[in-house]
Amino acid sequence: MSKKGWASIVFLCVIGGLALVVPMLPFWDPNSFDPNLLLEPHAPSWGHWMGTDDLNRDLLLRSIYGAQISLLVGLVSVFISITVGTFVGLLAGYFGGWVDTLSMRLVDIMMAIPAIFLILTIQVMFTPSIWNVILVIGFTGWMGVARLVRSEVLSIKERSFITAARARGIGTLSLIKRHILPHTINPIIVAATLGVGGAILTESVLSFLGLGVQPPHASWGNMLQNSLNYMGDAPWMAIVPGVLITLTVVSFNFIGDDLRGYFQHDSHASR
Amino acid sequence: MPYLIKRLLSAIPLLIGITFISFSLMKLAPGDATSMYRDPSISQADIAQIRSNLGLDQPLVVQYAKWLNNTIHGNLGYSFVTGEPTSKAIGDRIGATLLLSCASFGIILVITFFLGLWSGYKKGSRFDDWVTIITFVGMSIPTFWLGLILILVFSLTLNVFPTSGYSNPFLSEASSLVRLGDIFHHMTLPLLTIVIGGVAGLTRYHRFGIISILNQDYIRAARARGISESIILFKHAFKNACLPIITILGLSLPGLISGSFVVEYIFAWPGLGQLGVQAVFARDYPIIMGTLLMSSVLIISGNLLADIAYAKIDPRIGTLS
Amino acid sequence: MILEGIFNTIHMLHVNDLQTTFISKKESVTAVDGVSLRIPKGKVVGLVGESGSGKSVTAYSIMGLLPAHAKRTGEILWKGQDLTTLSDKKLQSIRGKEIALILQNPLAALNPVFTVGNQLVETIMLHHQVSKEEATARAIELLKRVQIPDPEKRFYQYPHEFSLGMCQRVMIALTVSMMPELLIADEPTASLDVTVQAQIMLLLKEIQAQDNMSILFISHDLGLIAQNCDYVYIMYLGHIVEEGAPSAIFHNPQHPYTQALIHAIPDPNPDNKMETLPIQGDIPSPMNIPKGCRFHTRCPKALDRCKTDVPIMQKKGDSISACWLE
Amino acid sequence: MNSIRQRVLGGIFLGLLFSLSACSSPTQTAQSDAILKLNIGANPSFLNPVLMTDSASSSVVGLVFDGLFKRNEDLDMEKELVKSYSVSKDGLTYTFRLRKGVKWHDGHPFTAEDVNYTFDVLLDPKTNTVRRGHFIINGNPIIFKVIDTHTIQATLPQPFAPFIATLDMGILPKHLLEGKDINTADFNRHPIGTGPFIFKDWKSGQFVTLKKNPHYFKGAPKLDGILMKIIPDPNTALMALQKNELDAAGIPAKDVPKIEKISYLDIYKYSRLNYSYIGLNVKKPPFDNLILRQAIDHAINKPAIIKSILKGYGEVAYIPSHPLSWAYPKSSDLVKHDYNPQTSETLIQSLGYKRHIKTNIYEKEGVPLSFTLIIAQGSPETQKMAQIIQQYLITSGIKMRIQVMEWSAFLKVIHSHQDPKPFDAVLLGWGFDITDPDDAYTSWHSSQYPKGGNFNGYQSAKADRLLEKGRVTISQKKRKKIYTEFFQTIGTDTPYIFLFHPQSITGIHKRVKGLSKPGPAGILTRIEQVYLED
Repeated sequence: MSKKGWASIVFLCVIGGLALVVPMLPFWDPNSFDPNLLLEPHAPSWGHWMGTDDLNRDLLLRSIYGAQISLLVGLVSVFISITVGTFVGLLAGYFGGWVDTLSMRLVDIMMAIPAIFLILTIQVMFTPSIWNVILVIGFTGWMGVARLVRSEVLSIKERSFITAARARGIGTLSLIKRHILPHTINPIIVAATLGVGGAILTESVLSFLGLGVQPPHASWGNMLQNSLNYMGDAPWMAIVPGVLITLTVVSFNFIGDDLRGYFQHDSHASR
Repeated sequence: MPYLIKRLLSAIPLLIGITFISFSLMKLAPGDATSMYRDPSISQADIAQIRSNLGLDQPLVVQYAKWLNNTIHGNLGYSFVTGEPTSKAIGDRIGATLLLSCASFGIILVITFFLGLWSGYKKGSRFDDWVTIITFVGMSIPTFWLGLILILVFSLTLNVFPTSGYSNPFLSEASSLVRLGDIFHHMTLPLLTIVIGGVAGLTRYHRFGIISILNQDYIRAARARGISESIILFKHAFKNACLPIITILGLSLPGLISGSFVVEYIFAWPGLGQLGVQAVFARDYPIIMGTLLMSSVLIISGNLLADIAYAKIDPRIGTLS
Repeated sequence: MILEGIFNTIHMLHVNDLQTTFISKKESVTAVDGVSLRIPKGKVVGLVGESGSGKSVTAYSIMGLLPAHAKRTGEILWKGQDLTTLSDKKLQSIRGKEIALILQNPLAALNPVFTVGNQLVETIMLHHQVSKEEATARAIELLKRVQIPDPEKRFYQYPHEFSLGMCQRVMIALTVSMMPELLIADEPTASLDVTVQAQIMLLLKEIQAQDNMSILFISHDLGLIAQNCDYVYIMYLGHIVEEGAPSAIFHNPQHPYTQALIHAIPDPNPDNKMETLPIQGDIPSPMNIPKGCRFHTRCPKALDRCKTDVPIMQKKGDSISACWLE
Repeated sequence: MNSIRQRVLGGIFLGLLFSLSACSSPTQTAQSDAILKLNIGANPSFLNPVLMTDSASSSVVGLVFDGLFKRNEDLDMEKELVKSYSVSKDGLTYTFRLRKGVKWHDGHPFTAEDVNYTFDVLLDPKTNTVRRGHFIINGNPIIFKVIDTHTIQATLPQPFAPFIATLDMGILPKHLLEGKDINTADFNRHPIGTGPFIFKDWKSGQFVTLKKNPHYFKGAPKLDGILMKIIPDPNTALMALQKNELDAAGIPAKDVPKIEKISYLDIYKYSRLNYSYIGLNVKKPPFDNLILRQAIDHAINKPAIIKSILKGYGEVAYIPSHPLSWAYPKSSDLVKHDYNPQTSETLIQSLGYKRHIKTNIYEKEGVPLSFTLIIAQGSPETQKMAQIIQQYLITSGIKMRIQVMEWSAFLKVIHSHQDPKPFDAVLLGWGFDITDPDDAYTSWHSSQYPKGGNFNGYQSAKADRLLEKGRVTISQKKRKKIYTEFFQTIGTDTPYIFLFHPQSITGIHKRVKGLSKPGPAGILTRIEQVYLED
């Protein structure tokens, strides 16, 4: 792991740790404010290190709660994509024939529909909520994984240890579980790490369109959307979540990149 | 030729699949074009009459079959919102989208080419480290945020580029050169927004390609023959490095087409993406379907072009004839 | 010295105490550690060892084709000039023109996206001041010379349309086109069928004789070396452990490693029941080099001393070897 | 001319963004022609007064077409294509004498046939119009009849006081449209009218250009042309105003101090004909309870919301009408539920609710006092307002969840045909189109529930009686009395929590002269008198 990789891990641990711990503490509510005061954004100060938003709410606190949601959306939706993609890819690669043709046609179709139309249309069908955002991002992002897993399975299937395992009379299910799946895990881990960054970005686009996580709950995406009206007057409202999104996504990308390098190196050495 | 024909034929079920799935999804979403006019003063009878005029009261399969039949006969229908023929609405917009995407495409390719080549060649150098960090940051910045910041800096603060739009309508009488210059002036910021993200992603791939190619035996063999570094880089490595780039370009085409819509929205760029997204919100089915069909066709033909280019560069892929 | 005695000729190449280390952030690996080689003019010198012993790294070190993170010390004297001190540009002018390289996998060594003719013409035009037409004519001539049938048609084909053996012929044609004085052949036949192997070796010898080239022939196949070389170096884990004329090495090997290598050659004659001692274990990782004699971990006759002291090269029998055994 | 869509969306907040559509403004003079540069905020749909449903189209249509009448800056109906008219004693027959010498932009003369054709098209079921309902009273259409080339007669099935107020719709040229399918005609993109400006060009998604009509019957406009840009993003539009790319733009309240500092811009603030409110579903617990509705009304500090959201540019609303309307009651006649958390809690406690020790939320029989407020996606201001209301209610021990929905999904819920409808409360803005108090009929009459504009299920025999009486009474004085009583009924029953009437704030370049008196119709109602000063 490179220096960038370690820095990324440290950064994500800090963000993730804060996002995990702070909401459990009973001291603050990131959504509450006094409605009788004049509501407008305040610049960073001793009281509010990162300033406040247009409803006098502390941006630092909201950023931490936003991190919780952004990370949740990123991780869970990628988990869904990976699960679905791996499942489809395994089936297609292992069984081949019409299963393969059918599922790869589906992948082609899903990939040829511009993602944003797909997401928009699905998203407007349901009431916007965190879980719907996660589901939508998850179920529109599995196609790449399916292709990846399929091609890995195809190449593993040709290797002699699979033939040897078959010759020993090992059943299909345990063959997939014990012999094929473990060998696809490295590229899946890489795809997942890179996917988290992508999912966080997609969430921010959805929020930008007002279809993401809904107020009063904070996500970096909707904080950013909220800031658009104050770009000129309260730039901190845009800078804080914008920088956080960028740093988090960069971190996931750095780690993914390092992992890819690591696994590639690993596989070269073992071959 | 048979290969081409086969590829073209295989696009047909793909298109039918795409349109049917999208059509069904669209119909599952609540509301239709008439929900935009629900206002207490509008009578229910008027709404019902319009729904029946537009054929919205028929079953999904019937509506799809009708749409498909009309489309095969070259009639993409009329917009529910503007009554304009869909083909015309798309025709009005596609130029702007193609201009923006082709220009950004070209610029991305050129920058990526040099950046990726050099950072791959100088792998591990300070230059490479910086390129790596910058490309990662570029990939990770939310597009709309970047666009807004560019407007803030270049348009509002420095006042060098217009905030939005496609052209200055006062120049409609001016010479075509002036008008072209004006369009490019308007295009700079949206272009920059797309290019920053695009270059970042593609440079990574290009760099990877260059690194793995420079490790190949044929590069070592060429060096052993005393061939100069520049020929190695620009002839031997380059042509091979094109292959993964073409694949990536083919694969990222859908993203480029749909991805530019955020940019179109922020900069009020009158393109297909803007049209399509407005249509989704307005439930303007003929326009949604037209836009989807158009972008699917673009994507499929883009992939086809990528395959052809690939086969052209890589002699190992079966010849097309 | 004994070498002069055997060849009585000038050394084209004199490698002296070459050490090549790959440096990375985590660890450094010394793949070649104090190798000295001499290659006389017009002779074929063999370099033998298991894979991982550092043969190819030696070749790349001589050519100056090591990756950026590798460090090389020692002398590589080419006709009296130290290659390690030359600029990249100077080195480039020596590569190909004076020292050429043939690699193990000929298909991988040809750029897949250019025609064979293109790569030949490129090389010819680089080393000789000729027009494109002239270069094309010469290229076809060369293809003919390396016995590629139908060279006019083959000229326009891509590497993937050639068989492996044909590809190696193309590589030889490329080498011949540059008329080098030294050819480093890194396992040139390892990936070929046995019959093709023989043809290629024959071709190489023919070319070598015609052009009076020197060849550094690298192989793991001691038999092949013995048949084709004038002098042999045995390499183990970055060290030269024994050197000498093929007859000496073959009939009276001194180093236990050489003996093991020879015993590992299968004998087709079932009556010839020589005791075969398979080499025990695997070659140790270059990241974890044993102390003392590097071979002691696998040596059946190892002494206590072998575990601590590094043996030096000394004449024993008809060859020079590095071993504490008497 | 407010469009229908604007009235709904209209709500205040989206309206803010598009408010410019109704007005126009001038720009810097780089060109010798006097061209006014405005933003219409969205791509128009139909440039056809019968078919259009959006504010962008109506901004264009209003300049290209003339109606029989026109609403002026005081909201009165002024004669436009009509020279004079008379009404029969029974209030059923209207005879309109039209202006002579009016010409279409293509030079063809304007006649009563055009008027007749326009209403024929409107009443034709094949026409996809949402305005047909205005001309059908209790299922019977109004019948138009040409008397001579410049006289037309309308016969109503029953007396209908707001009739004249619907006649500001633009008139279509029969000679260009007859025999064509009006829904798809090319005319909708190349309109030809009788108005002060001639349609020139429409670049989809970019701009619409108009040039002056030198033969306009009220005299040629002083401007040479109007450029209507399409900039959907209000922030971008504001930047364009500051860069002189626009002559006028709507200004979000928070940006007023910033714009006020710009020396070459003037700021106009004027009332808009709408109000913001929380609509409570009175058919369903908890809001089937009047006391609880009143308690909520007392819990919300409306002046503070006006200060936060509108930066003070608005006034508190009490009833579904506007202070500028002739029908608006005297202040002393209004039922007001002022901000008083104490009263609110007393009312809630009187219903048997107790605060939960831990959550501090009122509950009765273990059921906490909570509900969901649905809001439409797309307006940051609406979301902000919902969050402020949430804070007020939580202090009063009421838990309110916010549910943002995409527009169509939102409308599907509030226009669902089930009874009761599947929502607790909505946050909306309502606009008025016809400036007649009768527009309350569709929102409040019990016949309009569940199918119709009465989406929250308010049904009161008293209100029904007053509404029915109001629309057949012709005398304005008598009507005012009827509607005052009606508004008091609404105020007491509290089916809505009325919040405020917002103001439009428009920034306009100082060189734009000839502005009309600022009012709900904007500041460019006398567009033919607007000119640019060098």
